[in-house]
Amino acid sequence: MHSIHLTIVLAPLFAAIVAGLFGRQIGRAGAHWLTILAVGLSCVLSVVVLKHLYWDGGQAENYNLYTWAVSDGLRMEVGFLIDRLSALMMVVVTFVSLMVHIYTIGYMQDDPGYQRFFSYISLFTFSMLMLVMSNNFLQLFFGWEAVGLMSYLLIGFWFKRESAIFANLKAFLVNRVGDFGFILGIAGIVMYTNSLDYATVFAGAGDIASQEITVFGGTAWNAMTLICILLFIGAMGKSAQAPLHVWLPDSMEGPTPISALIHAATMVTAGIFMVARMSPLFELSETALAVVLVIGALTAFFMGLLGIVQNDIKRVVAYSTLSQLGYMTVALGVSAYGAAIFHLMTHAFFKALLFLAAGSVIIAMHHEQDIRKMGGLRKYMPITYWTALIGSLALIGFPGTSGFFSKDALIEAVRDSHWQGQGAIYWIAYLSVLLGVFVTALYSFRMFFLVFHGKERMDKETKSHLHESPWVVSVPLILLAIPSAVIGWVTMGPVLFGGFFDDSIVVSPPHDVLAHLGESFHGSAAFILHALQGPAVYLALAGLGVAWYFYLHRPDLPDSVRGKLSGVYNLLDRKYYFDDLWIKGFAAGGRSAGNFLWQKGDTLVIDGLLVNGTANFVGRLAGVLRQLQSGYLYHYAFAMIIGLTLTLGWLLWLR
Amino acid sequence: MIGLPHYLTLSAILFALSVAGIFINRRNLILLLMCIELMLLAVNFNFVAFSRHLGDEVGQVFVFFILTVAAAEAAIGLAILVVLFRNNRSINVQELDSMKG
Amino acid sequence: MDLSHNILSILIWLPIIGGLAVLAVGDGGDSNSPRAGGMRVLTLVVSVLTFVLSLFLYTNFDATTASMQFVERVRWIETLNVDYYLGVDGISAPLILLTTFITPLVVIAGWDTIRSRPAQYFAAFLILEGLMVGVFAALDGLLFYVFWEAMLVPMFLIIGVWGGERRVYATLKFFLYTFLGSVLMLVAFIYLYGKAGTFDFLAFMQLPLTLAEQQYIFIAFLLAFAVKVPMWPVHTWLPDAHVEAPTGGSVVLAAIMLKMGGYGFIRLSLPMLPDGSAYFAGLMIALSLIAIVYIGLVALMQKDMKKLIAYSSIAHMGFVTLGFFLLWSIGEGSGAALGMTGGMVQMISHGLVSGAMFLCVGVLYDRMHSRQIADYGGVANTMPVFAAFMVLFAMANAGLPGTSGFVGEFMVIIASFKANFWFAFLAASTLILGAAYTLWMVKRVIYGEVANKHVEALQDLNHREYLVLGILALAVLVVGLWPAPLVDMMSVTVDELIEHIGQSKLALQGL
Amino acid sequence: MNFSDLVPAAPEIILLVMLCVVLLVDLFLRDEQRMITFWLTIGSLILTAAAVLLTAPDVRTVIFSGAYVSDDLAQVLKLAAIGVVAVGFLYARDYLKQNDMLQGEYFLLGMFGLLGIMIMVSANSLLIMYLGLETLALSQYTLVAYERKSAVAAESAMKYFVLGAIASGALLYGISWIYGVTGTLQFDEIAAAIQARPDINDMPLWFGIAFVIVGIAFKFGGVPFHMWLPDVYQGARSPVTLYVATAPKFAALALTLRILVDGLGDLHEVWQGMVMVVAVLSVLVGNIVAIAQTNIKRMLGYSAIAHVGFILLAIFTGTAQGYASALYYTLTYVVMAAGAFGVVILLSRQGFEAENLSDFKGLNARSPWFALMMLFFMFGMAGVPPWVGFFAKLNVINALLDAGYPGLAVFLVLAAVIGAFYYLRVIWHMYFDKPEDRSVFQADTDTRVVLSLNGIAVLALGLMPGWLLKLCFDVLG
Amino acid sequence: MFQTILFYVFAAVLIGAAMGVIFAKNPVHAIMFLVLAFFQSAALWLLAEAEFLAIVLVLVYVGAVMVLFLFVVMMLDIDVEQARSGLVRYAPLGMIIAGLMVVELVQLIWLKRQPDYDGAGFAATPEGYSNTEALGAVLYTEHVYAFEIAAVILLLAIVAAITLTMRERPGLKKQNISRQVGVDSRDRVRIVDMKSEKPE
Repeated sequence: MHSIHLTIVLAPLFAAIVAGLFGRQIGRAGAHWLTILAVGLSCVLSVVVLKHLYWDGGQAENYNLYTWAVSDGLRMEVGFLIDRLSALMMVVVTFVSLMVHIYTIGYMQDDPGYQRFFSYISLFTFSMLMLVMSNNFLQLFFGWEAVGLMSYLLIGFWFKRESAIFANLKAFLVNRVGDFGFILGIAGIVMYTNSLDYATVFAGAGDIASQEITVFGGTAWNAMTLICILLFIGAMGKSAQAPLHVWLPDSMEGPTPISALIHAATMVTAGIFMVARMSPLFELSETALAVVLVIGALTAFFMGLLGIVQNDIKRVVAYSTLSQLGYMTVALGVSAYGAAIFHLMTHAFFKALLFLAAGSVIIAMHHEQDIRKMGGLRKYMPITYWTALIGSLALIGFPGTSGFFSKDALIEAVRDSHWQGQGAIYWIAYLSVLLGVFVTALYSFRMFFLVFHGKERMDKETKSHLHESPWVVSVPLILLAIPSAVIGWVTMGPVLFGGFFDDSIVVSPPHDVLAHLGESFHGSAAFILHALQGPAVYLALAGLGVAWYFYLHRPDLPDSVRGKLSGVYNLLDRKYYFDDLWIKGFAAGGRSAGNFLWQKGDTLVIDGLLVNGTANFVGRLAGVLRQLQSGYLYHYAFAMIIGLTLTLGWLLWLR
Repeated sequence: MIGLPHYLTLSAILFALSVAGIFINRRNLILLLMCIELMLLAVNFNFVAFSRHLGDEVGQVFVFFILTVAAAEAAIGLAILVVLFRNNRSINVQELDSMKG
Repeated sequence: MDLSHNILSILIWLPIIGGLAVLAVGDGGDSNSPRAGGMRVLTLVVSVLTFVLSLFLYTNFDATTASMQFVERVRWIETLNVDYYLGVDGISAPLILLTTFITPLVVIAGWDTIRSRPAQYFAAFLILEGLMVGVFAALDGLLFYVFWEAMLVPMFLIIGVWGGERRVYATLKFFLYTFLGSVLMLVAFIYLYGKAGTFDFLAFMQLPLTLAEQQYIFIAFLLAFAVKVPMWPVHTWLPDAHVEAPTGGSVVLAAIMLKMGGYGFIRLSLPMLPDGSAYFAGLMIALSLIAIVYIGLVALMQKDMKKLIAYSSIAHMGFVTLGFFLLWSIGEGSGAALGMTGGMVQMISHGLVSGAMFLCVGVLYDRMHSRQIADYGGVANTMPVFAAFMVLFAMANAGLPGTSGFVGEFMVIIASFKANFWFAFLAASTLILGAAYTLWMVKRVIYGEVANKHVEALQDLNHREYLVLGILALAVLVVGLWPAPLVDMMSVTVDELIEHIGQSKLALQGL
Repeated sequence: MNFSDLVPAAPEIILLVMLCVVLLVDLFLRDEQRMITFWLTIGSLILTAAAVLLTAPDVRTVIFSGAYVSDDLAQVLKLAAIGVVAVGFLYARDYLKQNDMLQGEYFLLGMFGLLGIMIMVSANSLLIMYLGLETLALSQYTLVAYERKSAVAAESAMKYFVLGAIASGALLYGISWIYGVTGTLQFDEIAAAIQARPDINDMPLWFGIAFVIVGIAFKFGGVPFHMWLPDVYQGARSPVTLYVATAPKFAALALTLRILVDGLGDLHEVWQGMVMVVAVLSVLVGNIVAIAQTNIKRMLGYSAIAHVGFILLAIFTGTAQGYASALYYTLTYVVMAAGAFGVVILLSRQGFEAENLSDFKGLNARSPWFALMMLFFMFGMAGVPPWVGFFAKLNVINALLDAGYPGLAVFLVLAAVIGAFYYLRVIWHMYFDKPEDRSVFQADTDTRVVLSLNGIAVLALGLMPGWLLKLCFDVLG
Repeated sequence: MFQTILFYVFAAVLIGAAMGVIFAKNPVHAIMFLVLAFFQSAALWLLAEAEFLAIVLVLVYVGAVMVLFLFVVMMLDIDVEQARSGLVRYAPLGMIIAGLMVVELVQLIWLKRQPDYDGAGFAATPEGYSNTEALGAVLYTEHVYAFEIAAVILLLAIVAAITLTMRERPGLKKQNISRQVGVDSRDRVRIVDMKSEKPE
């Protein structure tokens, strides 16, 4: 089994290195074949692993590959922890990655950086696998940063574009803010358990929770709370939770396959995965969970709102991603880790699908991304149309689609999370997720209608070239559409309530909403009927209806509404001024601070006053002293005599 | 009774005068040379006085050598003076400032 | 053959004699003459040979003992009871290896870019190498000091002769700054000598001293080492020196010379003055953190690439001193060794990374004769391979896991959290600042549209540059992915050292 | 007394005889034959050195009824003086030839000076010390004024003469007091008298000491009695400067050690204070004012003042270690100074005095080897290891710390840092600047060889400082 | 008693003469004052029974050195007119310093006098004591070394004075002894043999 794990990880790495270093030699075809084969291999093997763990009832495996370093009794290892959670993640990652690889052949076909691109995405796959398969914090952090690096490189893939290289720098730095918290969290864990190994740490979780640490002045914190919040800051960075979300929309500057792979399906969900993985820790700090819950809820609702006013097709999807990540976080907040991972999985499929569909549209539109310049594409690109429809339905949680199961289960979980009490936090969370459903439906279908229905707003020249995308593009769409449609129905039972995560996720009984839901779960069909009694479905349909009314039936309305609600519109259009906060606030602040310290601190005070000041002083002193050497004999004599006389006087009177 | 202190005092005064003379005088180098002779005279007074006071001749021998050396010194000093005068037709002390700083 | 009783002398004197030989061969006043060519080859041979021999240190190194190895001891000055006393332990051996590793690269890097008096240039570097090895190998205070000061001379000339426009100012500043620092160390040495009757470091370590004595001596040492490291606020010589120095000079300066400050702290201050160090530990930590944050911010605003890297060096060296002086804040329990090891690893890693960064800037400078960030832009379009290296080293500089830059910072941050949450908080800010200034520079230099026709005309790396950067990249990745061999080399010594520091000297004499 | 008593004085006697020989021979030589004079001089110096080595008694011997002492210190200083004078003559030769100043008088006066030095070095009574001092001083006055056609030379000679006369006047006045109080002129007897009658350790004696110290400080060139020094260094022709700057330092050291240590050693805490003031002032003024100089001879003059400060501080400690350090410092300093001025001389040409710092620009491009030598001398004087100057400073600091003056030690090293600046400036002119002309050394092989040896010695003594240190400690330890 | 009076008289004149040396307008006058000072000193030394030195002082100094001074003054015809104006300006300062020094020394001499000094003047010399004889006795025995050195110094003075002041004028006809001595007869006499011619 170990060799299989190793192969899963190393195949993409090998492919990436070859494609990267010898791209010129192996050529374009060589590059994509090599990488696709490698990723395909790891995909297949991942499925094998999952099968082994789930159907064959294999045991979870936890072992070290090699010792990275040992210092002061702290063993820093590199190793794998393969349980169902990581296995599931591996499958998702490798599958989506494989789809994206194939899709890329078509999407990037005439790009000069073809080989480089394939090398990057395989390398990303490797990093992501390292992240999910890790059995210790060091390796986790390695993968964590490595995927960040790849996202940096891929967002800036078209490094000629000013906007792209701005976006990738922004993405990396904002992620670094998250990692800043993350590494502190790790340090905290080491402080209390003196270990980086998951197993050891989880075993010692109890005594961490019993410790207290004073941070801000006198107030003592529960060590676990502090650590969990620090770790969650890391998750916020990766999974783009407010207020660290600002990088994700800009990251759309990257090629669309990347948006699908990294910024929808896999990397951004690393935070969710991490928290789920750390469930044994988070379970011990309700404060931390509350924080998680609130952050997630806010992200889910408010980021969704932003989707309504976006006109860039990819940005709309990006904001929907933010909002969906918010949903997952909410699930984590109520200890419904299973639901979160479940939604993560379904979301991976349908969001990747949506992105790739959008990409296909963009190809057809010759890289025109403004949905106001589209419309009526249905008849030109049927495959894209139908797949996009499936994706959108799944996104809004239309009964029966994969999204429906995951999201409704999630909402149920929130509603039932009694332990969070009936207090403010509870209601904030619950209302946000409910209203979020309406908003999601609204912006999704706004986009859908504007793109595929209505009158064709693109110019003649473009229209003349409109046609369906090549098979390398459409095949992945279809392959992703299938799971988007059905996987929820198939897997909900086993994954959520079948004790799928027993060996990998710990939930303290009082928190265990899923168990509570499980009692009233009688198969997917029953779940649909049950859901029809809840508000969520109707909210979704309402959103759909409004979208239809505004953007197909009365296309003139939106402008007038915008005119009326200009205040709100501006707020949304400026994304709640978060970008300004980061760029004008922190970035500019840091720069001016740096400038001040440099000009005033270094140049003026230290160098000017102290260093050169001293030198100049000595120089001037020399200039003065040399005046004493007047050149006049009698002055010389005078100096001697005075010296003598003073000495005598000193001897005589002062000694 | 005239004794050691009187002679010492006398020489002290001479010494001080000669010293003063050296930097009072800002015109004529020759006078500097004379002041030096005067200073040596003061020293000689001391030696004579002490020699007599202690009642041994070494002091006076010393004076004898001082006189000899002083003569040689005067010769050389005057020679330098002559060279100086030849070079810049003057022995004005205030003009000897081509090197300073 | 068994070198273990003269290997250190060989490592010191082979380059020096080689340097003299190079000087003797000369370049015939024409850097293209066959004579100059032979001279270059000779230089390369000597430096590579030195490196190969130094590997003997690694292969025969006994990592299980903290005592000195490869010891050589010969009477040097009878009247002062001074010995020619060499030896290495887990602290100095890696640094010697670093020295012998970097020098050949510098030689190759300067191969045909140095046009005026190449012979003197290469000779200076070889002699410098020997002296630097001497600093790390010396176990006798006076010998140490001789190497320590003599080292300044070649560097003074290197910056002054082959440097940029303001080279004279820079090199004088460099020399006087460091000279001022070290003379007080000399006084301290002589004071200790007065007490111990010998300059033997190991004797100094056992020497009982009152707290007051330790404090004064610590301050004297502090000046010497803080200037070398350099620590805020005595760092301002570094940016100037780096900016004006030729590429090779910058590399050696950043990669090795700065390490001597850290080495001094860990070899002298800590073991000889445990109580003094304890007394000043707070100050040291404060200065280190200031260096990390303050300098990080300053680096953000630099318009000159070399200056930016110089400032980032200061910030990174902040981790070294931080790691060394965490000991007392951590107190009981493990973590101290982690910090100290982290500091050591950080020194090695910084040696590789900053050296590589300066070489990268050198590559650009050789082509465009400008260090100004503003003069570049879109280099990746014309120099893809170079861009790849640059980004890699930039990431290492930003402390990305998997590169050497991460190892030390990680250890130190973890250790500092044990000391105090806020230490860790400020230290970890380097994740953001380091990434900010490094990647912002990369963005402005490497990425974007081709800025101007000079960039348009750039040629990508030639084989020589490719070789140098490739070797460094390999080293950076190896240390980053598998630091164990390096760490194991140090661990025993570090533990022993902490053991030694643990027991106060005041107890020795009931003071 | 029979002639065997005179054997210890053989060096002086032989030198005097040879001096007369040279004097006579030179009369009958035509100008183009002056080389004979030169080699004859060198020969007589070698002869004298041999005499020193051969006649050196193994124990301290006093002859001429207590006027003349011959001990290790005397031998060492004599040999050093003879050597450096010989080297100086060699450096001077080509220069004199180029400026057609090559006459016997230069060498004669040089030998007179050397004789004076040797007399002082082995003087055992204040009288002899004074006479030796005058012999040296008079020959130096003459040497400085040696070039008759130069106004500056005459001016500096005049200054030197007048101030020197004042100084020796003060010295004599002091001597007279010491004589008056102790009743003797011989150092050992003075010491004995002080031992015997503690009551005389009182103001009159102290006054005597004060006056004597003025004389000593003047001879050394210590502040505030240093004023003559820069002008003389600058005004005299380079070979003369070389002479004035080197050998007489030994005489000054002997003067100090014989009077203050042999004679008044027990009154150490009396003269300590005065010596310290002079020393500290010298270090400060010398180092700082040197920075402002543009004329290298003048700059080296100020640097000499600073070095004198170091020597005096070593003596100030009043410990055997301190005296040994002073001896070591003086020896090494003189070697370096000789080399430095040697370079200045060789760089000068027909009718051109290479005395401005700017004349050194780009020397490395013109004659790299001698640029390297100059670098050795400069770093040596700056006290940078591994050159010998460092060990000289090291010993002084060591002595100060052992005597319990850490403050002074710190002051000393800080001053050394300031001092480093102007030495570095010479190097920067030689190495960092573009040459202004292409002129190179014009010197015969032997001169080049000796200069190279001189430079290498500065380095070698630094790498192997052991034996010389041992020697100094044996002599005075 | 009488001696005391003499002492004070001579001393007064001596100091006056010294003042004269310092303040005299004309260098020649200054020299004369100096000569006077020397005579006074000689007299005072006689009072102190140092006859030999008194004589030597007169002979050597007045007889030789002072004459030398006069020579030089005359030789370098210095215009007396430009004699020291501005001297007065510095006189006070000089006097202050001199006064200070005198005060110091006098305080030393009178207040810190050695205990062994009793108010009585110099000890009387033994019967038949000759100052000259005594000096002569030691000068060539004890002090022979010093004596030799003095000789050296005089030689040095000669050499120095010549070196500095002797100048060879261009176009001055000198005889070159070494060449004169070194001539060979052959250079002077040329033997020409010419065959005799006989008359036809």
